[in-house]
Amino acid sequence: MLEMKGIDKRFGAVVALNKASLTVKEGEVMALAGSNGSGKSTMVKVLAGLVAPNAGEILIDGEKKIIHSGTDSTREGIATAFQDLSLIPTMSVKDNILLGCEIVTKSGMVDEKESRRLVQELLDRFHIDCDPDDYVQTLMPSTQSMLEVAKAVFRKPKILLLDEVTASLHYDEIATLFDIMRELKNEGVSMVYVTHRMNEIFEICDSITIMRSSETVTSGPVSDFTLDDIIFYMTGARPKHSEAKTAAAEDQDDREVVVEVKNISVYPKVKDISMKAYKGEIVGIGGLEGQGQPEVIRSILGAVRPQSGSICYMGKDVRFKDPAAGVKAGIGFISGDRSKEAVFDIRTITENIFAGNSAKESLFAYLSAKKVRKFSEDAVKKYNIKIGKLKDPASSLSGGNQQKLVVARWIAMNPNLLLLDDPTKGVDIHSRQEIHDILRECAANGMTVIIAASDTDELLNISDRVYVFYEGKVAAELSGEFKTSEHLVSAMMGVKEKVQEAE
Amino acid sequence: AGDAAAKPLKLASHNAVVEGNPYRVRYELDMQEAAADAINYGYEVSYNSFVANWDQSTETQQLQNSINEGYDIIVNDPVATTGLDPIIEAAQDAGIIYINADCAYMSTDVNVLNILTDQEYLGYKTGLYAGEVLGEGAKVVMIAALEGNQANTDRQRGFEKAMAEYNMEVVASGNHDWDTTKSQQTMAEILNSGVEFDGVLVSQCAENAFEAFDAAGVAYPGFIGFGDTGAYMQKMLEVNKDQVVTPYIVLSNPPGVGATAFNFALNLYEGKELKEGIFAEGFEDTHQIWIKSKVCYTDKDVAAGTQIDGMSIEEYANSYEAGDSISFWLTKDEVAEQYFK
Amino acid sequence: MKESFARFRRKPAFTGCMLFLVVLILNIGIQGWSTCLSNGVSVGNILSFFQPSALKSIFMTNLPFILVTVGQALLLLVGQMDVSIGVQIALVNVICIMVPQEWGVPVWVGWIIAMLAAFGISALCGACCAVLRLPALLASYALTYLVNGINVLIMNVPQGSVPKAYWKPYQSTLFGLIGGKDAPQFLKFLDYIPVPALVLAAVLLIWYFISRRPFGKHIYAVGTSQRNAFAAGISPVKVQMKAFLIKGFFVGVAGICLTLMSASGNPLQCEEYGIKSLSAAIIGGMGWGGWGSISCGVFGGGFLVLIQNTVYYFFTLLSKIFVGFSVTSYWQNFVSDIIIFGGLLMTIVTAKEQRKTLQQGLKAQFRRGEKYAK
Amino acid sequence: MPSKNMTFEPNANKDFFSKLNLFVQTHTALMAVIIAAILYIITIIINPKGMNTVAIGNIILLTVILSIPAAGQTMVLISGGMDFSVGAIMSATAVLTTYTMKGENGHFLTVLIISLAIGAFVGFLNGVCCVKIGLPAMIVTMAISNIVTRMQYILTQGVLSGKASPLFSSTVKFKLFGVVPHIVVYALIIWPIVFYLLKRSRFGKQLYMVGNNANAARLNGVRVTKIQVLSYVFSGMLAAFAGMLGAAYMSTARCQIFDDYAYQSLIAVIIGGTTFAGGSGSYEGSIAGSLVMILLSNLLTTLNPTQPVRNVLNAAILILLLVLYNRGKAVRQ
Ligand SMILES: Nc1ncnc2c1ncn2[C@@H]1O[C@H](COP(=O)(O)OP(=O)(O)OP(=O)(O)O)[C@@H](O)[C@H]1O
Ligand SMILES: Nc1ncnc2c1ncn2[C@@H]1O[C@H](COP(=O)(O)OP(=O)(O)OP(=O)(O)O)[C@@H](O)[C@H]1O
Ligand SMILES: [Mg+2]
Ligand SMILES: [Mg+2]
Repeated sequence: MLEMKGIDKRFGAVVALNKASLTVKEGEVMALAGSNGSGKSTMVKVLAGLVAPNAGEILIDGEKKIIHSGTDSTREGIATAFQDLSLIPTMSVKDNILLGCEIVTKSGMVDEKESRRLVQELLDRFHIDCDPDDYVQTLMPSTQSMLEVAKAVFRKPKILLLDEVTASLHYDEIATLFDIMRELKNEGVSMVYVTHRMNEIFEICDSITIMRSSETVTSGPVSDFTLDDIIFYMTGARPKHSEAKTAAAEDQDDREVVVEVKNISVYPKVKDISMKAYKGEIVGIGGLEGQGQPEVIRSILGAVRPQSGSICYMGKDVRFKDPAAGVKAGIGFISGDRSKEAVFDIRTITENIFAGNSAKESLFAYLSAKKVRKFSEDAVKKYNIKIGKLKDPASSLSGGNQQKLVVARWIAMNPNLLLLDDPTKGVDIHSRQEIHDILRECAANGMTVIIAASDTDELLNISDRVYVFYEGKVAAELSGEFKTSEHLVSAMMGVKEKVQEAE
Repeated sequence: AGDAAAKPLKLASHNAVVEGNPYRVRYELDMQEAAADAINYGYEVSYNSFVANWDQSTETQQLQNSINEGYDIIVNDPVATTGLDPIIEAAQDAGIIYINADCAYMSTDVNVLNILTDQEYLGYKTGLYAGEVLGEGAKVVMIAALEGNQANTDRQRGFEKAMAEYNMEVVASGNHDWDTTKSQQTMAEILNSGVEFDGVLVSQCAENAFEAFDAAGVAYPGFIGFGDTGAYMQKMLEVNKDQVVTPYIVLSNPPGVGATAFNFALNLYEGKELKEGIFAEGFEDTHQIWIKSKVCYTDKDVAAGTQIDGMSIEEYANSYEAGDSISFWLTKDEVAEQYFK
Repeated sequence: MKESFARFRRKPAFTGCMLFLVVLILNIGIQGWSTCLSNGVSVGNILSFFQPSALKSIFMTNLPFILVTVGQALLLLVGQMDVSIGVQIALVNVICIMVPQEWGVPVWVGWIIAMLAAFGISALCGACCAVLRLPALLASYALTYLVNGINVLIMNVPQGSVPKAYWKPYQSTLFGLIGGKDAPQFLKFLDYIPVPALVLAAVLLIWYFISRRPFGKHIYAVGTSQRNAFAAGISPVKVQMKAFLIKGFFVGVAGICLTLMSASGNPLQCEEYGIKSLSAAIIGGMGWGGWGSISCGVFGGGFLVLIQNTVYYFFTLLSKIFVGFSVTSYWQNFVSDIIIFGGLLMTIVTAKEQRKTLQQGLKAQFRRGEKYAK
Repeated sequence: MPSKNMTFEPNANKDFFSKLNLFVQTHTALMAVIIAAILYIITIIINPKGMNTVAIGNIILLTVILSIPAAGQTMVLISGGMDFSVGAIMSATAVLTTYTMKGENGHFLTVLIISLAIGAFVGFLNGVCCVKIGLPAMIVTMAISNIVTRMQYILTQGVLSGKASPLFSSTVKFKLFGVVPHIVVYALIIWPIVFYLLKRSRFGKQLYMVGNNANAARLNGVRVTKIQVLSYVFSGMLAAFAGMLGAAYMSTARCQIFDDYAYQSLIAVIIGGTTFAGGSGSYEGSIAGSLVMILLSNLLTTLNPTQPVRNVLNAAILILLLVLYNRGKAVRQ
């Protein structure tokens, strides 16, 4: 049905695709897996007409096609839901879904009535709870993600490309999505499904193509692969199942409390949250997306002002007026939303690593070039960041390495308290492991770490103690023997009674 | 003066531009003075000034507003040479005395009095004196004012006439758009280009063109002119103090022309009638009255000890602020005597 | 009622509309007061703003600026701008005058050629900004020099005229158009409708129809995110070029109106409309790219126009109240610039409204989410 | 973990233009110097007499003056803003300089302090309106510069008055060895300060961070507002000082004398490789860009066209320069 052969793509000096290929049969869901920066999205964008390949060909139903633009792509029956969405925030839901394929009356005017009816139908099918006239920018991220898929499906494609659409979806939304995908499959629609969540691959996909370092390394029916196989092809190494270290919960009380959050609320998501972290401890924050994790972390940093409650840091009540104040007091912050909140993409790797230091000390003091260079050289070596030259822009790095860059930036400053908000979101398994190792080492050296993560295994793996948020409140605090997957998941779903019983 | 019987009179002065243009600033000040002076003739004039900022739409609307407001006299220094026919008709229908000053209004469809300075004379006079000091066939730099502007065109006509008489050749040229900065910059760039020349003809703003010689540190030219500001007069006196280094000419392009126009209006207001044959030759159909520059001297006059307004030239030159340009205006009586029956 | 006002408050055109109304009321008041002081109090004087002649002159003289601001707003919508829009009007004006004068063709042929020139120069600007993707501010600034040069090459000094048969209708009211004093008196109310206002209405109507086509949606998409629009199968270059051409239409009409207003040609005029229209559009509530609507342009343009008028009457009023107070233009310009700056500051109000909208939207979603979870 | 993403393309026989383009994009400052050289060579080919000490001195002088407001403009653009008020500030301090000095020596310090204070204040106002209040920089700085302009008229009543002190004038205009104007002494003070700020201080680092990704900078502990406002303040102060030097160069100053420098400095900075998007750019580029602007004007005078033709040529060359450097990214990559 769809075949891509020998696709090459370079962005300046960066090779994004190198003779990559992929084949999808009719009515099949094909998983496209690979670590960060392996070129999955680029493949998708080539099909969508957003990226012009340097070489290679695309065959659809055996015929050679040239895709120059979104229009070409649509004409070939391809529809795409992008990783970073393609909605227009200032337009209404209705206009967004119909964008580029407006319903017009005979006189050439847009037929608003018919448009609304069709869109409402679509929204109902996807169980999206919003009005066709709502502006997209007023919707929650998960709703926007669903809309992105709905928009693609509305185009009645023969080939549907879904690029990490589940990254910010709730479990019920994912279920709806899978139902629809199955329906489409029965209608004979071929799908390319990009994801980092392995369980989804086994649940919904028929075949799998794995990419590594811009190349296609293998493909075949999903049933031929085990989880370890997939990870092996993605990273080139068999995963070592490292055992989670569990801190002794009993002697906690005589350790120094570094930060204590008391009954804070942040409109609209955080209602009443209290938690504390001891010196040298890794505290995890779990929960479904949108339960207030980022807000709590940002209130400690000073980036968000809680409406009520107090935060006690190093034995003193503090209310940082901005992150700069928090940073001054010895706090570091690492965000998982690299492009928006962490990486300075057009600045050099050196500057990116030095960014933490840049922010801290006096503004106009002399800064020798040597010192800056040494600082970053050391960090690159110590944290094993794969770079070309120190002078290259940060955008030349793969996603995982960019994230390590950000981690290195703060660890090198040796903060007293390190806050991480889903730092490994979309980071491949290998890099994730490395980041975990770094964090453990730091905690062992006395740094306090608070980490929010969307991945439950990761959370259990890394943290000594886990707070589970549900609807803006702490649903459970898990440590020791209770720190298990079952407890965590049931707390995440708000099934409180069970946890309390267990305690 | 100041008798209680003074008749109230409303004067509106409309201008294309005032800000950034020392000439127009003086124009307004002179008009204000003339308005105050009218008390001597039994008028208490309330004066208001409006600026269109080179926008004909604004100009038209402001004129319309003035008509609605019932002004007695409107003196306009227009944005363009045409384009006000409809509004002028409206003003005249409303019984307002509408006079055009300084920049010509060229439409023949309406009957408007144009009170202008004789621009051609300024160019011609400068050119002639340049020819006199530089001799036949001299090479000159020509820095004109604003391309597309009527006064500039008239002046250039004068310059060219004189240059033809002396067979002068223009070896470099530029425009200064009445912008002092540009005048200096243009001259500096011409100096940069290394072209050789004997003298500099410049359509006003001569002091800044001259400044470029100082800034570049090169020898002064064999002639410069004309200029009309305090800075220019003082600078030329200083440069030529001991011996004549750079012959020059001072000519006035009087900003007071607006005040003169106002005094024409006063006479018209009293119902007097214009004499015959006072219009400039060839411009009778647009009713142009050209007022010749009253102040004009060269380095020779300084040497000869000529007096202006009862002062020596040095005293006269020093009586001006650096940025002020020489001005004069004709009083109501002078106007009446020279131009009215 | 309350609901629809709340919706209106969240619209981009809200501040522009409010600012416009405030200045309108101020203008009516000050102009009326000023007239009363000279002519004695009467209903007619208090409402002197509404005199047919006053209304007519406001529309007649400012229509070109308002049209240009609307054009500028359209460009801002697709994420572009054009500061050479001012000299482009002058270009149209110059061609309107010179073509009939030099080639002896009928006046209307000159107009058609002028319209084509407006489209041509807009296409050129579009080619630079949309096709070559140069920064619009600098590219159109460079074009200002180009058009300026062309204008003077075509017409070196202000000159020319338009037959009265052409400009007279433009400069009259609807009542005047249907015969003036000879027309039936019961139609006298038509005297309050100036012909230029009809031109404005016609142009906006044309825009209304254009904006209700898919193109009307595409401009928002392209203005907000070229990439996303492209992904949806829209060509950003085409949409932006179309916007430039429609702007060319606005400029063409504006240039012809200018010609009819002045009944003559002037190569050096309106240059400052480029920047002024940009400020006007922003004051009217436009954002950079994808935010705003054409009404923002109308309100913003109207605001600037009325400010100028109000300040004129304000100073006239002062000179009447304080005898001997004479107005220098510095203060007039100073006061209007301060007010314009104030207007700009007022646009924060819309920004606040928008933030509020966002929050309210999120709140509603959140509540719905709660319901959904239970 | 194998990572081939960073492999650099070995076979470099790609077409000439894409290589040239890559070179231009990555070596903007050098490119500006090359263009300046080309412009100068064309000038002296057309008019060999144009290569003289007078011309060179003049070019240096004007470049230095333009490079000073360009410094502020560079900072503001790097931080993601735009400052259209540099022209008006320059004019204001130029007028103030001549107005206060009145041709007498000895007012330098007073004028300097007042000028810098004015520059800082206007810059601060710009900063607050653009950054804190969040209005579009271009429009707001223009509106503020209009007000600054009106103040000039209210101060001087529009009359050109006073003169820069002869001593001060001579520190700008007089020439070392008949070629190098004294103004380079000022450049030798200002340029290193600017280089220090941009390259050797945390302020510079933070400026780039803020311009590249303000949100990340904030969460990283940078006081974004403070840095951006500071960039406007520095821009205002630099423009104020440039206005004083300009007054010394011109001797007299009318209102709005240097207004054109707003666009001039902006274009110079852009030609020097700083982008509107913020986060990138360098001061050496801006200095080279200033040189390009001055040489371009010089070339046009050498060609000696009539004013309208000059305008048309100017436009064509500016567009050409923009095409060379400042094309936006295509949607399709
Ligand atoms: N516009 C661009 N400019 C420069 N480099 C790019 C660009 N887009 C992608 N790249 C690079 O191309 C490589 C492949 O990126 P791509 O987005 O396809 O990875 P991915 O497999 O989708 O990763 P992820 O799982 O993180 O989404 C990366 O090294 C990335 O840095
Ligand atoms: N609450 C909002 N949230 C997000 N975007 C909005 C909101 N309100 C308006 N907009 C944006 O502003 C644009 C213009 O709104 P508006 O409803 O005024 O447009 P319009 O009715 O098409 O214009 P016109 O004024 O010409 O009739 C909308 O298309 C939308 O992109
Ligand atoms: Mg991806
Ligand atoms: Mg509407």
